[in-house]
Amino acid sequence: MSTLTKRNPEGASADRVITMAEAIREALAEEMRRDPQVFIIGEDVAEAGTPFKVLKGLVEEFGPQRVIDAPISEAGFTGIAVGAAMTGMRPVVDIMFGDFLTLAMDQIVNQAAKVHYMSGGRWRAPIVIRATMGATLRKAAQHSQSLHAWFAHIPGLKVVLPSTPYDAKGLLKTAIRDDNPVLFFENKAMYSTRGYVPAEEYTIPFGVADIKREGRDLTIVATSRMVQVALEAAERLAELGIEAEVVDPRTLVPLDRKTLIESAKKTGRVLVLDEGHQSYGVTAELAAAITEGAFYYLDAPVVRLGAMDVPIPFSPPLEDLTVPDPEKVVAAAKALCGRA
Amino acid sequence: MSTLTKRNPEGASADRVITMAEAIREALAEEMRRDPQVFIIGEDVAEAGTPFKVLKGLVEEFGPQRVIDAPISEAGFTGIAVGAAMTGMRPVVDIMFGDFLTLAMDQIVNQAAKVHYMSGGRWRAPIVIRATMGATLRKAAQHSQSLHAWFAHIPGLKVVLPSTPYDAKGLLKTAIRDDNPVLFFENKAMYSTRGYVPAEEYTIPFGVADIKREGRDLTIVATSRMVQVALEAAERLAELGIEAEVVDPRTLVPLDRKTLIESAKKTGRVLVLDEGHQSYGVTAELAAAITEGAFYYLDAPVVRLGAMDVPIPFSPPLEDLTVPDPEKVVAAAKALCGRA
Amino acid sequence: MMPSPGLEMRAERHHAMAVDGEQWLHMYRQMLRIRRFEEQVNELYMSAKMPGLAHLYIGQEAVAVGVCEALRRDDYITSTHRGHGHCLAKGASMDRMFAELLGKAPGYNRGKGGSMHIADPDTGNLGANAIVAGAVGIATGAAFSAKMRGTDQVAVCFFGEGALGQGVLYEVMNMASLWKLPVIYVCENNLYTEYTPYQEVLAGEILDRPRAFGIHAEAVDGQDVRAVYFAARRLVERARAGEGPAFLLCQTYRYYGHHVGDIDRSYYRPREEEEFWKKERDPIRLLGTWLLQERLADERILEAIAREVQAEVEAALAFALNAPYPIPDEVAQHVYADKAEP
Amino acid sequence: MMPSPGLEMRAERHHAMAVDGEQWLHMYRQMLRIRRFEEQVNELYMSAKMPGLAHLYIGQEAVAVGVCEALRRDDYITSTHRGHGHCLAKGASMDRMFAELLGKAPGYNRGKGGSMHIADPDTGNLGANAIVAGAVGIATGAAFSAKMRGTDQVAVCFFGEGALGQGVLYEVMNMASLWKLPVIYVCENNLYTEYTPYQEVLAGEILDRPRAFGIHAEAVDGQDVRAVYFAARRLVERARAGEGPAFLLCQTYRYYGHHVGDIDRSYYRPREEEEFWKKERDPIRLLGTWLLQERLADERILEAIAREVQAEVEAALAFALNAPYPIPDEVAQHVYADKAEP
Ligand SMILES: Cc1ncc(C[n+]2csc(CCOP(=O)(O)OP(=O)(O)O)c2C)c(N)n1
Ligand SMILES: Cc1ncc(C[n+]2csc(CCOP(=O)(O)OP(=O)(O)O)c2C)c(N)n1
Ligand SMILES: [Mg+2]
Ligand SMILES: [Mg+2]
Repeated sequence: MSTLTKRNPEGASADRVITMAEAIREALAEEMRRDPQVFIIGEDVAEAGTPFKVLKGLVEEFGPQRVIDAPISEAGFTGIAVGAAMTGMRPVVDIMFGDFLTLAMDQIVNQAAKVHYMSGGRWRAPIVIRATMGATLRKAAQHSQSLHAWFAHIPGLKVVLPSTPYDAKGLLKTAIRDDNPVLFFENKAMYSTRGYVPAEEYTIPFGVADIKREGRDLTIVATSRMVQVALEAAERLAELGIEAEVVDPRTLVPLDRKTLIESAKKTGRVLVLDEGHQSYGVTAELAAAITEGAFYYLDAPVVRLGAMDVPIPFSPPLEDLTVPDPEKVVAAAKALCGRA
Repeated sequence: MSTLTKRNPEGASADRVITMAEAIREALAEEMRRDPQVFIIGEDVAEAGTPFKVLKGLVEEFGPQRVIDAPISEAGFTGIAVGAAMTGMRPVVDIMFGDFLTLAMDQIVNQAAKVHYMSGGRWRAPIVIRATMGATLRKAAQHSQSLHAWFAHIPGLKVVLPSTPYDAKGLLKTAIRDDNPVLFFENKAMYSTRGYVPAEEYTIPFGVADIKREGRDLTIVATSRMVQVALEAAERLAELGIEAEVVDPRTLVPLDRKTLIESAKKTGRVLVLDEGHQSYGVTAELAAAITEGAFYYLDAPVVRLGAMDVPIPFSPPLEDLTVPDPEKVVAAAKALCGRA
Repeated sequence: MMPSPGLEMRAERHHAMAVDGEQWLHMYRQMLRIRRFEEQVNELYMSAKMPGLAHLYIGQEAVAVGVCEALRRDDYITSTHRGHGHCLAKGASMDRMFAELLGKAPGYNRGKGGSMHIADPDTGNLGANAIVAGAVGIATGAAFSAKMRGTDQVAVCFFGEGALGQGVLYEVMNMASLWKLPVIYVCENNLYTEYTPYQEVLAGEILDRPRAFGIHAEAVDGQDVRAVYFAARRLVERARAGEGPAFLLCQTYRYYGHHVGDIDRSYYRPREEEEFWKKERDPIRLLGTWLLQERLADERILEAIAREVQAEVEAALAFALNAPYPIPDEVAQHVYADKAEP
Repeated sequence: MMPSPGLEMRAERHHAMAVDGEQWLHMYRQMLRIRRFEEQVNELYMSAKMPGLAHLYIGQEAVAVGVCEALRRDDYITSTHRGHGHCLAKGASMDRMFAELLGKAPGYNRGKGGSMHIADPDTGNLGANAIVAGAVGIATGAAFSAKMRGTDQVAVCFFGEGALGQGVLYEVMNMASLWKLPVIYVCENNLYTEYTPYQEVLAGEILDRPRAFGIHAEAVDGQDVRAVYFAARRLVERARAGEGPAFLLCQTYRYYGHHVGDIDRSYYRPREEEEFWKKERDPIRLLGTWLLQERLADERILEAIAREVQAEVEAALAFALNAPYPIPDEVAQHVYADKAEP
């Protein structure tokens, strides 16, 4: 892992460097070739390849029977995917904007997440729900939310947040092969992010955090695009002589508490970053879990940086205030290290 | 507050003692008499008075125009309530089982919560959504969830969890007069819980935690029915010479961080109880907030006790394992106080 | 439109040929099994031997039996909060049903589901569902999958008329129609959605709704198991032949309360109404009378069936009462499926 | 069913009497204002002067104008992601609209909403909505509230045919019908839901859907502002008189892409189709030609209107470009309403 990680996200020129969108498309294509039960359903997924063009070319290879344009019925086609998953298929549901997950919550939370447990293990729902997340694209309050915390709170669901093309491809392949409902959150501000992705096939196991950068002075735990923000901040902190370790849990459920806690014990100072709203969000669980495991090693309380507790505004100068950026992270890290 | 609190939840016999259901009904009736804009909409709310009989008698006093039986359309009638609220009414929406909130998430989260902000303050949606929560009633996985953490995570919403008839009445009256969308969670296992409620009118402000029991050795922060569990545990701990302070935030949004932190500073040991699933739930935010504010006063990391991270099973012996009870709380408290 | 009774008759006649007396007797037995099973469930509740509540299907037996008799074992069904009848009619056995209702380990779902969540892959039962209309997506998805996998399985989606209030039903009917899925939506109109007469919460004509989505729809007398069976058989054959989805509206009535605890019902429906349906429209008595008239059975045979069913209920109940609860460790099992199990 | 064109004509004739040339000229100006406003929006995007995207309404102007002309200022509307036309037609001014689209402080919503969320209580605009069918509950609720408060206000709910995929629409239509609410559902069928021809995702006939819920429904040529106006006026009068909800299907077409960035459209719709609508079915040219024929205007008058509209656009744009952004503090304002404001 670590070598691959090192070359990540800026792959050595010799390596194969592709975008996040391409990595996701490759994962889908490879799994659809590998398993005829895998199919894609969502809005404008076929010819259009989604508004983000992530699925471009898939309908040409796999046909409209396996890349299915659905009506604007998030609850309906998610429910259909649950039934298909229970009866032998492996649906990959495309939710164009994560904000629309609000329309399919019953299907995801009351049906997919619980059917294995409620049936005493007799039915299972191997379904992957791909949804976008993330702000800063001037899409305003109903197209910019990062709602992954909701799903991490529901037993029966697994939750994945890739931060690099390499992770996105390996984790998506694992998600499609998993026998449980998996929420796979893609940051729409990262689709064109480039990174090293080997030509050879690989998968990445769930529940294994990845140390994106090693450091001794403080630990920055970050998810999705916030990992890139953390890495940028880490470079600037290095110039100030502060060596930050950047840890990416990669999957919120299952969560690799061990790796997070070990890093916290090593550095004694922890900053947690996530693009969801800060209150009652992912940063709270990560901070609590780390504090539980490393309390006696911490020099200071874990510092949390999530999105502001405000709906995402459209106005660019306001929107840019709402999510953590390298400046904010550097400032918080300096304060945490008594260098404010 | 404190005197009333002291007599709470077991009112001195001289006082007026009523059930949680009666307290809620009184709050609704008083506000409907006070403000003709207030109305109730939901399933079987009129003649039936809901399956829990909480609204019994209201249709007789206020008529079917203000106590409205709706079809089984949670998204639809919640959306209608949002539009009515924006145009001069004050709807109180009845969601029979909190599990059905999954069907109205778009209306609550993308519409009601955001309309004031998205419109630059020009529209407002004064709507109260009453929903039940809580397990242990043998209703299985789709009728036993406590999903309040989801709403506390969404800016624009206020979230209320009463733990006594007294609080329920005062907080519900405040909720109905509030100009924002308020989620009001009633624990269905507490409707027949009795407690002191004065005959005189009163309201309880949001964002003011209530110390249900004073103590010096540890702080137990608890919500909804877990407050009763905490008080029971506190009695047993007292017999062991451990004096627990029981603090009830009463509203998760706004949250009275100050009172929680002060109690934590005083006792140095904190246990957090909530009936929602533990991971990525309310206990995480409360633990993180307290740790941020009282880190240097804590003898040990904040201990969290939420519902197990499993769907609620039907089988009684299994269901009883899933939510915190006085035994579990006593054990956790003893361990926290080094008396395990 | 709904065919006139006359037409209905003619349409069915040649079908009738294909049904022998044994099969009618089997349906009689099936309806009686549901009736006796649930009377026992009610007793368990009344004697506080059963945890939680149950929604009794008594009075509606002809719908579950008539429809499921037209299905193969490998066809799918989804059920509702009022699901015991559907589960039994699709082939569930009483002992494991009772065990599930009591939260016992040998229950169909280890006691984890209970009355509202009985599911059984062996009989194609995708599960009862405690969310009104909560299974319409699952049933439509099962039909979608059958078509994709190239099997000729059919999926039946049972729901009460109250489910017509849930938007997701229209979302999936639209897709079932677009993609010609082998799914049959069986709407059991028992006149009440909980404690509210259905007309108070439903506008327009029920059959117009599926038709607006291009779905073939018909109504049938839900107390006449033969009518239900013939209609279901036609629609199932149609779906199996790739001719697409259908909607079957069954007019029926529940004898007991919305759930076992709903004793005083006078404020929402008149006693006389209940009496009328029980006396004049009972599906079991209607079939029994017809069997005697047609000489397909005599009193002796029907009494024998009754005795056998009673014995089955008693044995099944004893099994469940003596069965163990799941061990504590099971609470954390089955949250996630791993490739290993089952 | 939909009345035949002939009937339509006769039905409308006496209405026509009541409309004077001034009003038609006003509608001509309104349509032109929308057209020019949006052409400018497209330019702002092309020249990278506008943050984010916008969904242009050009080609559909007759629907917004024809419907809103039949409304009072205190009547309500809800709009969609393609909402500029509805907002302008209901009375919004261009300067504050441009300012909103640029995220500037004087925008209708302090720049916090942007193109997809323009809302304005002064003109009864409950808000554009970025969730497809996201406002159908709000519009129905506004009608519900009007009825409860005893005003005679009417609410109009605009949406594209893609919204027919959302179940909540059927939930609220059922209640609007049950409770006879003064709401009019205006469905703009522009043949595409994003990049998909609508027939690929819609089963059955659109008008059958509202009718299945007992809602009066008709179709009208959405390029003929006079036809839209007459139909809307009738339905609005009907609703105001307490005769309940209605559904108006408007056949129309969008000239530009799904959004300003959707330039290459050949893979989902033929160039010739676009050309046909622009040449043969343009709502502004259709009305202009009729005005000249009927001698209600001459070239001079129409040119004058064009000049005035152009000047209005330029002044409004200058205002917006020069306007300040909101100050940083505003990011945390308006999350919660307090009794004080506004
Ligand atoms: C989404 C949802 N809303 C409300 C309920 C509560 N509830 C359970 S059964 C029921 C009435 C259902 O009526 P119907 O569909 O006619 O079935 P019946 O009970 O008559 O068999 C209601 C409202 C629920 N289970 N799910
Ligand atoms: C619930 C929801 N799903 C998907 C989208 C993404 N989306 C935005 S516009 C659109 C197509 C809408 O088509 P239609 O209703 O016909 O309106 P038109 O764009 O043609 O005006 C889609 C799918 C959305 N905004 N909301
Ligand atoms: Mg019913
Ligand atoms: Mg369209």
